[in-house]
Amino acid sequence: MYERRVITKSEFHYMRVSLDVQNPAKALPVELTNVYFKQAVTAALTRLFGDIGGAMVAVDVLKYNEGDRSAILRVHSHNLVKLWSALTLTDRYMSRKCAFRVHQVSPYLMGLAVNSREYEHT
Amino acid sequence: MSTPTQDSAVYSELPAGVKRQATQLKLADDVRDGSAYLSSFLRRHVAPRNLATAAAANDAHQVVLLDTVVPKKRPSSLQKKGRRQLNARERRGVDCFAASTARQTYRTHVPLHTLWRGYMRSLLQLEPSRALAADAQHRLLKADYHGCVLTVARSRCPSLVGVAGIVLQETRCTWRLVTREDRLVTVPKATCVFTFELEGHVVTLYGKHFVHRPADRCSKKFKSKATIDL
Amino acid sequence: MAAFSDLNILHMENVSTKEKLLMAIKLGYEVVAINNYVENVLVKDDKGKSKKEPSKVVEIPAPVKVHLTERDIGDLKVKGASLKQLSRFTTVLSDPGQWRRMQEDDIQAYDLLAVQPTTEKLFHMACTAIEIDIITFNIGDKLTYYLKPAPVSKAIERGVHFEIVYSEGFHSSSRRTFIANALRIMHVTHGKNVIISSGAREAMDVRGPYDVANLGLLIGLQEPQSKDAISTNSRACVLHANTRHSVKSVISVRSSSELKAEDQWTVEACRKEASEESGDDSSESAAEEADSSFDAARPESKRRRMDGV
Amino acid sequence: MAAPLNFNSPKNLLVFEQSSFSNEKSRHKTVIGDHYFNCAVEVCSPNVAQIPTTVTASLSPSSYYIVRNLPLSRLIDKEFIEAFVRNGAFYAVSLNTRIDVANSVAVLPTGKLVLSVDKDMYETLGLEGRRSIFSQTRERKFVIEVELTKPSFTPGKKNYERTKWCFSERLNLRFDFVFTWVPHDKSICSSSVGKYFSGMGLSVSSCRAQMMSNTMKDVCVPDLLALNILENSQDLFEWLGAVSCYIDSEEEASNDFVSMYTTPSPCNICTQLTHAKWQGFFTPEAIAMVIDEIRLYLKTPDHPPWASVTVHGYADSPVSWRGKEHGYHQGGENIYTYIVFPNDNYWLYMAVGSHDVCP
Repeated sequence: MYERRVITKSEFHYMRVSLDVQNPAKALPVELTNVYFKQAVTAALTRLFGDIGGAMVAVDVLKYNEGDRSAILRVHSHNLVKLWSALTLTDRYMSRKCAFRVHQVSPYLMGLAVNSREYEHT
Repeated sequence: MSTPTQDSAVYSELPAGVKRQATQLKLADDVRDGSAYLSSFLRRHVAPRNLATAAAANDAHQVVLLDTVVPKKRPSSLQKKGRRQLNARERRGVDCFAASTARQTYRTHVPLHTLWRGYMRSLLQLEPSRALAADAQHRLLKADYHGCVLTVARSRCPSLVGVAGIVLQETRCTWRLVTREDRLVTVPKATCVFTFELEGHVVTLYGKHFVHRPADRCSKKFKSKATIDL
Repeated sequence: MAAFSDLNILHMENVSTKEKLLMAIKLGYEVVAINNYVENVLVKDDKGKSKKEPSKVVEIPAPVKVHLTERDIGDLKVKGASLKQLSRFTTVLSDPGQWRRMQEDDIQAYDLLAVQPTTEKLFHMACTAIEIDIITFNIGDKLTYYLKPAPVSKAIERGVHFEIVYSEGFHSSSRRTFIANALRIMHVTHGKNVIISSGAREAMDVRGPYDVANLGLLIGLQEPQSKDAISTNSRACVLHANTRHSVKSVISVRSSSELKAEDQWTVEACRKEASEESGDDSSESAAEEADSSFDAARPESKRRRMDGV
Repeated sequence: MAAPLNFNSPKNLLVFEQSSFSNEKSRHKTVIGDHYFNCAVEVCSPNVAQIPTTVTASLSPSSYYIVRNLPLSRLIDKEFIEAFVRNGAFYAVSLNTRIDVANSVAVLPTGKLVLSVDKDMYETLGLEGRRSIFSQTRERKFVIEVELTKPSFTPGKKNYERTKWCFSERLNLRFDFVFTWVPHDKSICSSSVGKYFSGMGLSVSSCRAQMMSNTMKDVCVPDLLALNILENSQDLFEWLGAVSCYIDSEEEASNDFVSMYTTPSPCNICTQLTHAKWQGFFTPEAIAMVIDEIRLYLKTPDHPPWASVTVHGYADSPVSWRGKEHGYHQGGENIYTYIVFPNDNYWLYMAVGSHDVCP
């Protein structure tokens, strides 16, 4: 009962991103909940690809942490470039200077569990 | 035709004694008469095709060569003078530039290096404390490097990195260095970057753009290239 | 692959350059060029007709180098990297005479030279003739000329790089032209000799290297090419600048004191010989004498020997 | 000149294997043993309150060391090779270097020193290597391998002297290493390598694996026995990832706008799901021990229906499985996951990113 399958194309890609805001001490006009975060991502897509092009990129916010405004996003593999570049070309959120920082990108959700580059050995 | 052979008997007279006794010896008339003998000789020895053309030519009183004659080479003008240059293949065969690999030692070439340092010093008007003038740097392009201690600082072939020695010979594409281990190494110019030090100046030589015969280098106009990267 | 580099951190009067550098360090860049942008190196008089009249000399700011303390780069040190700062000078090329001005020492003191041609003729000149490292575009505005393949391939051959400044893509007004222009550049260069840089006006404008590499995919680069655009190509660009500073790209001369500790081995063989020589004084002076008589004849005699038998 | 509307993501490989530990041809030993540099281990199991102490015991005491600014020439000292590389399994991988931009070094337990160097370093270092398989078209990275344990690699021999000269003259060849040593002779303390390095005046610090444990109550867990695994293997791996990233699918799924993610069906509610994560530096021996402990644990009465063990490799290690080359493109994943069942069957996932060979 030995079985081996090789899957060469993973269906989704996962990203660990956070939203960096200028002067983080100053509060944003709204509290950035997961709904607002998702909206910010969608807005970034619409701004770059238009209403239709943006809507064709389905993004899931799998996890959101309000404390450091970080999230894990899931996107179809063929839309990864679109989503990523939309996030890169976003510089404003609610008329505040901001930037999406992409910490990790992986074709496996498991890959985001550990980041050996950032782990501090103690 | 000084020595008569069997064939050339055609053209010579029979000895007088023989002629006198011709009737006693029962010699045929045609032997005595050269033309008759000649025609029978030709019939026997020359291909019939050639004979036909010869006959036609004979009628027209033309000269025809019955044999293939290789014209003798005229002596060349150089040989006349008594000296000539070797052609490329001969020159290669002589191999007069090949430094023999066995007998080169580093020690014997140290004086060459000392000489070269002096040459460089006067060529560039070196002063340790001052930066090298721009024209002195340009003179480096045309300088003679025999006797320089070159080190391969980087190379596409990692085994060459670190090879250092006195330049014994420069060819278009290579240096021949004698190392401290008394080894004669041929290092390609094109894939290496070389360094040497001169009185407090470190000179880096990008071999990729130095692929010229040393003799041509003197008169060559160097042009800037895209990159010094290997 | 070479280190991640951002060859366009704009130096501005009122914004701290240091802050931008720290952001670049934080994001993982190891080579950064601080860009001084001077609109015009020649200021013409109002009349500007008589060409013979010497034009007013424009003050060129000295290359900027930001002093970073150990504490500032501590973040980077942890990652085992170091920051290399370069200086870059950018100007708008609107007159062929500007190139003469750019050859003067105060501009040549910069590590990297970049121009932004305004017409097709000047673009042709920048690609084929003048010794610069980077051709940049006002990528947020519509290009007024057509990028011809012939000068572009000549520029690629000469090692001149084309720059795409991604911070122009931030604003919705210029984003459309940014993408259109970037695609035009990609189309004509086939992704060769393209560098992507930030052109950051503020620290928040700098994006991480992997983000920028992905942006390269958006504007039509292949996977390996897009990473090259921020690493290998930038390295080639810096090397091209070094080539410019060498003597005919064959020889470069430095003072021994500038030699880094890790490169000392490259001159060791030479030093050993020199020290042995100076140790033996008598032989040296003898050699000196021999030289003076030998000098003039030497290269000549060599040449004769080389030429033939 | 239109922009391409579809972008291909870089290729990646997920290998799924289904076999049994009792199967003679099962490769589980080599999969674990040939994956040398492991930076994290995760254990996950439903219906248990906590991870069995036997498992914890086999991972926690393993201490490892970090040495700062170690010159590479120290790694080829004859004394060092004789004392440590030959007499045990020495695992070392360079820390704080990004393999895609700079150089990366590792010492494999087989006694091989592997350097993954960039073009600049390769051209000045002076050691023969080969072009990296991930940059065949343009020269970007090169791989150099030095066999430390070869009998001919000894002072006086040409190759040794050359390597020694190359490493000691290049003063910038200093790396931070994370290392550990498993001696063949159990009576020797594994900390002696640390002492050896600190005796040279290098800064060596001893580190311990950090453990994080988390128990989720009343969660939806896929029913693995009812799942058609060959068709849904990706979904299950995604779900395991979600557990590892502490994604609470119930909470996020409450809002369709935010996320469409759901737990693969069929699933049933488990009272608790325990997940533990150790981060640090683990030898394959320790991992093999964990798997053995898990197998034993699953044979005890009131055992859980299954347990999973996930091992993450170092993203910047120059090798992944069997000393095969490894790289980093957008990520440097080299992960494997065992899902172990009480009847000794196992499911194995091996996941690698775009710059890696098929495991």
